[in-house]
Amino acid sequence: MSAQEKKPKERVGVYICHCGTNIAGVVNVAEVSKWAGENLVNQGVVVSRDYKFMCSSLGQELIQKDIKEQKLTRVVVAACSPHLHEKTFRNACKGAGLNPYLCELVSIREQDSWVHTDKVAATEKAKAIVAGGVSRVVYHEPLIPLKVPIHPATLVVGGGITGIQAALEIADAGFPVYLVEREPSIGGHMAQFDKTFPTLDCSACILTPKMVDVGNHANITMLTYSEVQKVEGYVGNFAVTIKKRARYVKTADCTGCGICWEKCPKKVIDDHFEAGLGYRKAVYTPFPQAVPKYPVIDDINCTYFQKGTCKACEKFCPTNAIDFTQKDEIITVEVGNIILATGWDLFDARRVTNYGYGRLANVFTNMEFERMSNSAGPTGGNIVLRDGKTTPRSVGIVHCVGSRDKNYNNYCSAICCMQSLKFAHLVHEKTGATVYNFYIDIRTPAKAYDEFYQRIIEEGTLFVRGKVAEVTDAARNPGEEGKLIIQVEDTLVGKQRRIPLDMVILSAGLEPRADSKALAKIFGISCSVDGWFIERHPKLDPVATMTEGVYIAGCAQGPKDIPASVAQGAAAAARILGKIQQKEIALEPVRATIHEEHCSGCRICNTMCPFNAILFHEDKMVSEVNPALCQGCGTCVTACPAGAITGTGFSNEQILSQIDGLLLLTLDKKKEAVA
Amino acid sequence: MSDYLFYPGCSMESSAKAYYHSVMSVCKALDVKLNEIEDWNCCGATEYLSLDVTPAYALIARNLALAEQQANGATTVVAPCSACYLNLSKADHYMHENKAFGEKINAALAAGGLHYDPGQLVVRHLLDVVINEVGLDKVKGKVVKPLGGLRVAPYVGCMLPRPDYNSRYSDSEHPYELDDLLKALGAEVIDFPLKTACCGGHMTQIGPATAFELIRRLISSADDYKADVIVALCPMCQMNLDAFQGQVNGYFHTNYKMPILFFTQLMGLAFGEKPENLGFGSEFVSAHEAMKRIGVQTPVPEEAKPARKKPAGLPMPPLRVRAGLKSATGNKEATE
Amino acid sequence: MNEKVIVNDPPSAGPVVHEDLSLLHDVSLLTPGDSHIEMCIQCGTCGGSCPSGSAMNHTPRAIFAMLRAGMRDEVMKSNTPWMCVSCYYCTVRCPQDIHITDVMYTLKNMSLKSKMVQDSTASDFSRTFIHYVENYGRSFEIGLAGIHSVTHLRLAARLPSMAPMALGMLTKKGMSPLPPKHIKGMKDLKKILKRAKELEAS
Amino acid sequence: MTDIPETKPFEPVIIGFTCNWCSYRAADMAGIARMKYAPNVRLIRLMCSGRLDPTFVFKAIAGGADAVLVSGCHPGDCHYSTQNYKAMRRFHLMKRVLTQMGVEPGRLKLLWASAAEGQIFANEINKFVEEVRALGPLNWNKAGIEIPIEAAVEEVKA
Repeated sequence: MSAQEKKPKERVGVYICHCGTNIAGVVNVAEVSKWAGENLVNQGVVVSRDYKFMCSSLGQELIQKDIKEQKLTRVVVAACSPHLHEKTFRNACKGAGLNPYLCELVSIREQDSWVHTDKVAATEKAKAIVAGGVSRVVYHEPLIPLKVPIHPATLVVGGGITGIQAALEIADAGFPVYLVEREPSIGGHMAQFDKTFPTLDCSACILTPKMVDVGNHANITMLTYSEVQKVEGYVGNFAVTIKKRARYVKTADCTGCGICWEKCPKKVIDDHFEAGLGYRKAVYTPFPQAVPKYPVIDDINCTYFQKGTCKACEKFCPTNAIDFTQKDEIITVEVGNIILATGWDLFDARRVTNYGYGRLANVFTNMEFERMSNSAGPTGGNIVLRDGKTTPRSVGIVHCVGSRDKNYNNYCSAICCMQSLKFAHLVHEKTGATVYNFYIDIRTPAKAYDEFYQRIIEEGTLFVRGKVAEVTDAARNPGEEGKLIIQVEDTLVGKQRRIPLDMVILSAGLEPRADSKALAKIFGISCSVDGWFIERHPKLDPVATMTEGVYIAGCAQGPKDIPASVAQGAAAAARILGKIQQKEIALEPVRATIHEEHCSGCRICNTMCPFNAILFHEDKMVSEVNPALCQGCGTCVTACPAGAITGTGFSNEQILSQIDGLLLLTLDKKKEAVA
Repeated sequence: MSDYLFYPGCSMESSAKAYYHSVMSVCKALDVKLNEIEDWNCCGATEYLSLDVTPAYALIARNLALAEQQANGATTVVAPCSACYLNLSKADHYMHENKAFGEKINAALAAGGLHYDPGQLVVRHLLDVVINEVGLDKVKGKVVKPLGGLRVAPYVGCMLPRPDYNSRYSDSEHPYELDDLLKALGAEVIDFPLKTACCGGHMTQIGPATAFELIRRLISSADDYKADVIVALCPMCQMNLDAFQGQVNGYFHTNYKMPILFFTQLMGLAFGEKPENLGFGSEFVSAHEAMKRIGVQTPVPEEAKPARKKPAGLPMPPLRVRAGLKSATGNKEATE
Repeated sequence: MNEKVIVNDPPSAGPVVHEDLSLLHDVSLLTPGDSHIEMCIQCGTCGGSCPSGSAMNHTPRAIFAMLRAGMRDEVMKSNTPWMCVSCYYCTVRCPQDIHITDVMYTLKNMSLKSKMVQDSTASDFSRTFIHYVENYGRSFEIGLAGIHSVTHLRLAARLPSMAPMALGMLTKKGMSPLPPKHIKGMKDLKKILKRAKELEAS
Repeated sequence: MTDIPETKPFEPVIIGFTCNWCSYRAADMAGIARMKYAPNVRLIRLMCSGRLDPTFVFKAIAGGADAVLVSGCHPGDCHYSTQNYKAMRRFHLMKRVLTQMGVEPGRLKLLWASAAEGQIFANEINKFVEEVRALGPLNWNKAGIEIPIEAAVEEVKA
């Protein structure tokens, strides 16, 4: 089995990329290329070259020329990670008439030059990696991608501004969309905001028309008060199981007249839409412009569900739309692609105990302030202290609460600077109070953002450069009594300052949804350490994921503002529309196959397969893999006691010979040592 | 209840005898067996660390080495003093985290025939043991004389909740362990905003103006909340707030009479122990009045010389001027 | 706090002359554990949190900037580390997980060794304290306060009410005016400390 | 081995099996972030740790590797639902078999690393390399090399 004993039957070309100095700065590429040309002849190497940028068109042409002139039957490129350029080099081979799967890309950048500093060791490692690739590639087989039809429908998870945008783009193009939203209404966080920066448009004024469009769109099926439970299948053909929670309201009969929530005797603190600052009833719509307009009964707070009597809503409903017997409903929809636009959670400011939120009455969060400033909110748009009536005469706005802080979240939440500037403006405008902004850095990098900052400075907001050390009510002198005191180092002065204030607003950061990891698991994608969904490429492929057919958009991918969220929603939609229009999709042919003549019919593989892709033919007493269901994990290949299963692309021969190749140098050295 | 290795610390032998007696009484009541580490030495407080690194850590580590030697199955070192607790856990932490550093300290210990394996012992403060090992249920069960009507300011200080290498406390700024304990004793606990603020530490000796201000803030805040007593859990905190209260009053022209007690003293009272056996009467600011309010007769401390008499001829300002001069003429002093 | 006590170094004219770029590295190396000192983003959380900040001639944040700028002499002369009360507020609040209190100890060590300490009140107090520990194995509060105030702080003279306090220590607290007894292993402790000092110097 | 100067520390060679969805990406992540780690590990990409055939591990050991790293998604995070649990079971089996063959169990390591855990991946490799370095070269039957009978006999005597 050892590669050396075999007579080379393949003609292999080896191409070592410099990647500028990215690889060549650490790995001696010329030496690796020379070594491969001289020492891997037994393995079939007939050409070995190094080049500045293999992925450039000149580099690709170099390979194509060799394929034609040298009659190469196999190609090994040693460059960056296959996750970046595998497709590039496969396509280059295809262009020269070589089956793309006869090309192997091995990583000497991410896994070698970028992570090592010892040049000699890195060069030796590169040789081993190349030898591994060469030994492996001779066992590659020409493969043809599997083509499967694409279901034209798309699932959009999350009915915030990102999901709304994505759903409308696809629906407007004429394809069906299922829009799933956990809350009773679509709209998301944007529906809670008062004004939007930097133009100070009323948030509801620009959002609600879009919400209405979604509600009326013939191609959009809204599934509100619903959650995705399970996703099966693969790109083009997903089967999605969705739980529709019982609303206890018959939507066919309900007119959304609102009599039920008027009559409902049970008042509940609304810690969701009103951020804890206001109340709602046990039967409610989150806000007047809710889409859909039908209310839900919150069975945890409803008197009837808790005590067995009341039913006031049912008594007064003019259309008999209340139905206490409704049960949760499980439905399954079939879609070809999925967009996750699940948004964000607000950082819990109580965790920063030195800022006193939850302990000191007049410390508010940004979300509370949004609701307070909103004319449809609990104070009718009046900015007042926790007593509900006193207008503050001095207000401090604290940036970076829970963000850019290793004690909480490392990242910058991206929106807080602009949001805090917006707050400063609103406080000024509505109360005339003195406003302080406490910041570490002011970040206003988008269009018209810095102009907004200039405007706020001009309005007279006082800026203190320093991360607030603490907010306290422990007065040190009579001037501080009865006030909140912000203690901070004014870093531009180099002195500690204590600033007595009536109100403090904490710009709490954005966090991934608390259940983002569970969600990622349902959809088969990954999360960063923080919990944000990971895109396929941070720069070049920001809305796709490593899982074909699953896209991400908006804050689920990372903190961003409304314009960026909308752009991502539209981008994900465009990507999907492009796929749907091709009507079918090519799948990677990494699949398992069972050699019937070797199969003993033991059925061990049947239970191993997580996708139920292996059928057992009772008549022939053998198993067979359904290539459309097989995902290519290879577990059955390993489990088969008869060795009757082959994993395409990852066959035993390929892996075992790669091990041989990787250890070629090591073994030589050991032999030398023994000799 | 299991045995603990006990590191009392120097103050317990001198300025904080009240703490010592009350700790012993309370631990006995709770079946917490404390085996004093034989021949322990001073932890160096914050002073040795200011001068040298290796000797400072070697000094601390000697105690850990002795404790490990005498462990006899016990794994926990209990320190009642926050500074001692922090130093012991700090040495264990850095010796464990940085292997080379641990080896260096052990090389020093070897000169005295000792060795400590970092990570072998767990260092805990007495409060932590009472809350998390004994449990509040057991504490409640021992209460025979609840402290109803006594308003207490729970004062935790710095070095217990910070840096808290092993995340033992509920929060580094507003931990609730001491509050819970005092509530279990039946006391009325105020939401003390300066719960973990600084008592001034050694600044009473170095920059009294700074220290006095820190002490004033604490006492004044507790007074604003109408606390009857401040409860401390560290001899340094207790001494700064108690022994220097007179000076602070003189310096700021205030007239605070805030008794500063150890949490174990209140525990002992609630457990029905006689005040005499809990070190009452040794405080500078008498707790007599405050305790009388809840029907407890504590010994009246023997009045020392009138401390609040205005010193003739030496008005208040000198310290400030001096402090100001200190920096401005710094160079001059150094060349003297 | 009385603002009048703050006296900053007079601003020196012209740019920083002797940039000592190894300074930051030195401080990092001499601090046990990973201090993360190079990670400072100059946010001022430390300076804002410091209970004795008003008595410092530079805030801790400014000190970190000066370390970066290689202003060795200015840092060594600063009273900042000596005003540190070891409350660890800065350490737990620091968004960059810099072990600020530990760095302050390192700066004290370094400034003593550089002999650039401007006001030796604090370091002399430490030395007096450690004198007892090195010779008896235990500290001695009464003797400490006494010696320190008489020889150095002149506390008794400046604040006459300190005298009754010391008296109170004897009467109320029942403290002994005699130095502590030696610990039994004093000989070994001395050996340990001697060896530690050699290791420190090496 | 006498021609190797004594001052040069032993540099083990380790074969690492990675999962396409998590640990291989963790390695990429470590690269993108330019985290530095020891150059002793050569990685092989599998689609899933569930594909790991024990033969691969024995082949690597027999072929001259001093140790083998098996890595996959965290339990519960498998891209193919639960296949990493199968890898985990096989890992314990392989460890036992290797021990019976006279190979120190410390030469086989299991590492869970998600795509985001480049730092963990780099740190664990460094740790593992040091552990294997401490174990020394795998000289178990002069792994993978045919030894003349005489030499083998002498070795047994020694």
